[in-house]
Amino acid sequence: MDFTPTEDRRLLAETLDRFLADRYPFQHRLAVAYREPWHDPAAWGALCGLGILSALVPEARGGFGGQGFDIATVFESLGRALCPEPVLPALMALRALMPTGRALDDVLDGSRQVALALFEGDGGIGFGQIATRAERRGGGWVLSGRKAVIYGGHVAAELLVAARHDDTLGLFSVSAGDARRLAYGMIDGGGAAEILLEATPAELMIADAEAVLGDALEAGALALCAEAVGAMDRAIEMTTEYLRTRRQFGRPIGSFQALQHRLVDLAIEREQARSITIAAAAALGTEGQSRAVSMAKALVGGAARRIAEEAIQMHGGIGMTWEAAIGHYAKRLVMLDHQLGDADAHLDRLAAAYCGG
Amino acid sequence: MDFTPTEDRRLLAETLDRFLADRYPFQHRLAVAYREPWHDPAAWGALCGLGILSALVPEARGGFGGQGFDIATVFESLGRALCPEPVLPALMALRALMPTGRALDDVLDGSRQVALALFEGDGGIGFGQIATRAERRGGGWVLSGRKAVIYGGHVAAELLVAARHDDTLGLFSVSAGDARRLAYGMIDGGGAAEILLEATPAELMIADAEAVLGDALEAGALALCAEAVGAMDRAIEMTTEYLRTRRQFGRPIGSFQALQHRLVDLAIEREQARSITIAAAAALGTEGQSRAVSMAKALVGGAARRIAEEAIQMHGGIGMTWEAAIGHYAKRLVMLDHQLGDADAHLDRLAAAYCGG
Amino acid sequence: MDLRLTAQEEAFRAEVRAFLRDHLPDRLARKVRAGESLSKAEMEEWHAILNARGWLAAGWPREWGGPGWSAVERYIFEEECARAHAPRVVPFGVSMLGPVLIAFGTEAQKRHWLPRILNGQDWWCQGYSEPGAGSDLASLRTRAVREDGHYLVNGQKTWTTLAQHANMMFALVRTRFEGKPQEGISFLLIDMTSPGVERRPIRTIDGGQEINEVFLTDVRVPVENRVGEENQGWTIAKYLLGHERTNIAGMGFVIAAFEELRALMGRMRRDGRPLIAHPRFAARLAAIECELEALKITNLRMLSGHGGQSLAVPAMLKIRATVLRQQIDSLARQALGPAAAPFPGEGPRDNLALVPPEAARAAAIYFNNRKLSIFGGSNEIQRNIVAQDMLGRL
Amino acid sequence: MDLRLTAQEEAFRAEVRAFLRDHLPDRLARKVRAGESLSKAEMEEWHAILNARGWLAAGWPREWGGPGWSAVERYIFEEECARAHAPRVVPFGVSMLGPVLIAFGTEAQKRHWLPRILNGQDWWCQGYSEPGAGSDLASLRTRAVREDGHYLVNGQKTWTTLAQHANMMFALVRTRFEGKPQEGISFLLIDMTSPGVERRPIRTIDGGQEINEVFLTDVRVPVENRVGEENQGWTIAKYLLGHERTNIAGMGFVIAAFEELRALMGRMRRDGRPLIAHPRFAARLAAIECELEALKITNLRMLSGHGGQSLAVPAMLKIRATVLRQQIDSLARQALGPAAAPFPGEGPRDNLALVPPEAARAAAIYFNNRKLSIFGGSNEIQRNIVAQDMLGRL
Repeated sequence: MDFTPTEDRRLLAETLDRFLADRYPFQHRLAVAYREPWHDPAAWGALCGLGILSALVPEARGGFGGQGFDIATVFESLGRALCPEPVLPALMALRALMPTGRALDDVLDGSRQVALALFEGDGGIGFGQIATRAERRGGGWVLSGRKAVIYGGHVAAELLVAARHDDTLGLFSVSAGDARRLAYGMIDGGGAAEILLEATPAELMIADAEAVLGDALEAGALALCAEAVGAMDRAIEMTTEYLRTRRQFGRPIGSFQALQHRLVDLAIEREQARSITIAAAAALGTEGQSRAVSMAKALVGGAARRIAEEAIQMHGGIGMTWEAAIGHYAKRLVMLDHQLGDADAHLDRLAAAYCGG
Repeated sequence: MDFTPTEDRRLLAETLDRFLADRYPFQHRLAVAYREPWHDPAAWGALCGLGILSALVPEARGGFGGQGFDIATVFESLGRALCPEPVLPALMALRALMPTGRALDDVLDGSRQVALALFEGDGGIGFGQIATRAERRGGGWVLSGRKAVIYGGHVAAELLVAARHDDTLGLFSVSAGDARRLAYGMIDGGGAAEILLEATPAELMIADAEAVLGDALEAGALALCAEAVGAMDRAIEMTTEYLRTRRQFGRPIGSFQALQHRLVDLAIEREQARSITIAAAAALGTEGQSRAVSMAKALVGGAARRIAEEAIQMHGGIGMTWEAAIGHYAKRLVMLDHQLGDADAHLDRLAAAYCGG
Repeated sequence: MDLRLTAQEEAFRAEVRAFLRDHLPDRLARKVRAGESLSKAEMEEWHAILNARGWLAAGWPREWGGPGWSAVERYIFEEECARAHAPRVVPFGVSMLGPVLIAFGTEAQKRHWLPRILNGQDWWCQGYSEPGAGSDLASLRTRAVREDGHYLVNGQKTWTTLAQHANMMFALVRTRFEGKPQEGISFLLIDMTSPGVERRPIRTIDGGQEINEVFLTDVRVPVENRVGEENQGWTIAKYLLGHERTNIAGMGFVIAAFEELRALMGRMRRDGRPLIAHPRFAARLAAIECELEALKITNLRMLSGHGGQSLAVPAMLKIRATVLRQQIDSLARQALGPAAAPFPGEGPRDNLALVPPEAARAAAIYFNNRKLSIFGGSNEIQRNIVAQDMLGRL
Repeated sequence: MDLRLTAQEEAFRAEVRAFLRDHLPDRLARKVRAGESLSKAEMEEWHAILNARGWLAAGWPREWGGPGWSAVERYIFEEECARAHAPRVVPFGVSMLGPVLIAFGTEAQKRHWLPRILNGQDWWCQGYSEPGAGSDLASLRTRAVREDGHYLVNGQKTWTTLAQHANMMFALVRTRFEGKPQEGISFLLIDMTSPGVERRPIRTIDGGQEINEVFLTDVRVPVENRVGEENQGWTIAKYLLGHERTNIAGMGFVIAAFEELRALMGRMRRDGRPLIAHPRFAARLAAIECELEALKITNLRMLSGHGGQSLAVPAMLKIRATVLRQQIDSLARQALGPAAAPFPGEGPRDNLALVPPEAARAAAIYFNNRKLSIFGGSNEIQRNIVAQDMLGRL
């Protein structure tokens, strides 16, 4: 057992942290995260140049990482900086493309953005509610249906779409230009899109994609957990600093025991979130992946919300203002739970296993 | 709208409080509640002499009360004194007997104790799990089955047993001497029993008793809520007093803000518990009875447990000792939730109504 | 003990309901229901409708143009308005300054200012908080120095809700600089159009712009615009804290939010079934409903004077009501699942997923309402008040 | 980063498991599983079994008879023991006094006392708390006045766990009465058979009798029974607080309790189905399991030194582990429904309802384990420690 990060990952984290501190200070983040295209294309190119995507892919597929701890390292850095670049959609697309023969160079270098179009408005994470249909037409396929909340869909050139053909869930590639796309910004920064497919031409990538889609979902959920841990670290740091310096009634508010004890509870929640994320990272690629990721996403969802709410509360009015960073960290921490299955959805999955398995 | 208690009920509460303060000080309660017969037969007689049971029954049936607020008044007093006398079983039996022709005098004067034998080990409050069967034999009936956790069953001369005949749930009377009875004391004081029926002779009281049993259950649940409110009042009083007087680190521990804020949260929970109990008392006998009682029992169950746990915690080591009253109040507050449907059971009933009704 | 409304109260409820049916514009109700901000004109429109009926200043005595309602009638009115999605009456003039003037104002002040509140001539905002004095009002630093017939006011106020619309501000200012800090505060009425008044909007995390900073530089305020005696401002502030009990819990709005949540949970789907058909979600809703039902009674008990007159009573109500509202908002946000993400106003809302339009702002409302436990005396301050009431000075 | 056990560690786990299978008497395991109290003889029996294998003092170095295990090996040992329902090693001699003697004792003290801990000649109890000094050890009042070659000790200790079995007590006593209160405390080894020692059992709310008051009246303690320098007792107490990290969370016992709970929820029925088949209950169990899984890692991270060496680390672990254990106990109690009521030991247990015998004490265990967040430094004290670490002196 060893909790020391490898030298490579330590360097990766350092590089990313330094780059983001330099290129993505909070004011910059504020300027780009809430305005179309809801990220900074130049920074995106630079991040890909640093190899942020290659770290998410194994050597055999042209990267230099791809393990759970690589994903965790990258996303913890992104979380600390509250970075809205569409790395999550790239990760999920890469996980889906990895088992195919498709060359990944243009994805890894950032020049071709790909997003995964999975769910359709039902809040659950089961694939049973996916109704988009694929039909053969001519020598190829056409897709019809509506995909909701596609992360990164606002900038993707290519969409990987889950659709049913006969009784099987397949994965298809659609050129973004061929679909009707409704792009929008998100309340916690960054962009997404919804797409409408009406006999839209598509290329079949994976005929039976259920397992691959499950893996992409779980890798994404792990990434969100790591991002949350990074954001929690900063939120607790900022709150601690605020309690140390803000004075009311003639003393620092951090000297009030009621706030002290609540701060401690947040720190404990954060340590638990970090631990369960480590467990999920370690389990990625093993038979325990699904269970470990659901455990992590379930625990992190609740912890992130409690930390967010308390961080705002302890900042008082300041925490409600757009200008202060803490409110934006809080929003991200709350809204993370809405992505790729909330705590309830993952608890349900774990609960079902008690009886099923 | 009027929140003033009637003069009659104010007097009843005063009388009971005075009697219990006199006859049931904490040391006496400690001496009788945990030793067979797990109550004080002399005090029982005196309480009945004061009309404690008559207050639970309307004039038409020989009492002088019987409304929700009468039940609440009586049980709030009992809760304040942490009194283990078997008033709850008497209430439930009386509610079940009220629609029958049976004279109630011997029950009301305390000379004949009657208990209701309802559930059989399943933790739910639905009657669907009741499996005890009634069969005709000769001119009468015999019952076979096993009844679990009969409150007051340890001292009852007569048991009112819910049993199925054909497809109907009926109510039967069994002489306690005819059944095999396993009496025991409870962890929070007071007694109960389990009974085994093996072709035990019985008299049919009500052929279709489903509605009557539901009413008895709900009247009992309301009584428990009121008892909880009384016990909460005392637990919070004792805790407040302890915080005011106990010194650590050179000052009263009540001056520590973390404890102050937690105490306030308990006071708020107590007010909420009192309010929902008032709502349930007001609804007794109306079409809103089931819903209001389930709301009360659900809210009170959680509030009582949190108050109990925090009261012990804030008392520190003292709260763990048998000699201090607070631990016994805490036990009663926690174990109340185990009686007549816990918070989960009642929430489930409310939740089912969202879809069903 | 009798929880039923009297026949008279039931008739009153019917009268309010009929009035709302006939006079509340749909246009406004739709916006309120969806949690959208109203324009100044829309708020003024609703005030004028209520004033025409004599119902604007629910808490004022008849003498000054109020309806002379009992506490229960006021509660019924508030609940019906919220259920009908009527706009909230802007409280600063009607619910805050009005009662203060009635209790502490001179005859001339009452005659001048009270009618102007009713007929909408003045739009008031509240100048209490300062950057260095959020919860700790005693430490406020805005100074008013008396010169001839006026005060010269310098300082900064913040968290000033709707100050962008206001032409008048009532403010706590420091008029004495020695002695106990609470004893050197006065209550002034400041003309926002005076030279030296500058306001700057504060954007909130949900993207809204309802609060402001107000900078006061050598602002001249006539001495006759002081309410009460000089240095009596703390007494007035405390009076106000204890006075406005009917509405402290905002029960009507909590009830309306709950009803919206219940409808939303019947509509949003998870794993192919409405959320309300999932036992876990339904039980969560039921637990909230239990607290809500209890809080209604707690509120009415307090209104009826059962609960004592200490400041602990409104403090407890405020804590529980704000937390409950926040729990409801949080469940509504959760109910939307991934569809909660879009930033309201960005992108083509009407084309987005399966979200009922009245719920599209659920996440924004959740974030905005984190303020409920912070502003107007944070819940920490409220807990301090209750604790002192329970424990006494230790 | 690698969470897998090494091959060596896996082999060690197998060895421990085999040992437990072969040497842990069923009789003891059954009592432990049901949460029943063990007799003195039973605890001594288990100590002797462990000592015969050289595994009794898991944290001691080889030199003094310990097995010389790594932190991970100690964790594995503890977890396996708990899963097998082995009795808990009585910590006072082995885990508390032993390390103190090894760090602060004279050569003679070590040679005399350490072997007696291992072979069971001495049964130790801990004399820290006093009626007026529960969480606030600095204010303790038991006084030891030096006379010739001994201290004369007067005072009262309380919450002394298992003192009824003990022949020896290590205690903090006041040896200086001026200056900072922390700087006047010494660490003494007191012979419980001395004249002037009197113990009185304290019954706990669950009916158990494991804790005691100990009265000390003119008790003579030889000066050579002082560990460390005079007035150095506070340093020793703090050392001990930071030292015993492996077991602070009692992870093995939490894991074992969780496994019992899961089994119980598969067995207890509600509305005709096992509790675990109800989505709400199953999700509650799952949420606990997530916290437990996280806490395992948190514990191991701390053991591996990732988390710093401050006292905040064991304090956070203690808070989370005790609360988690209490949540598990509470769910087990709830799972029993009405069947949780019987007072253990009263009435014919084997005839009572459908409760598996190993769960019959669930309510009593729940009540007894409320102590976990109180004794050994209450969770409030632990939060103070962490807060000071995070915020510094303010």
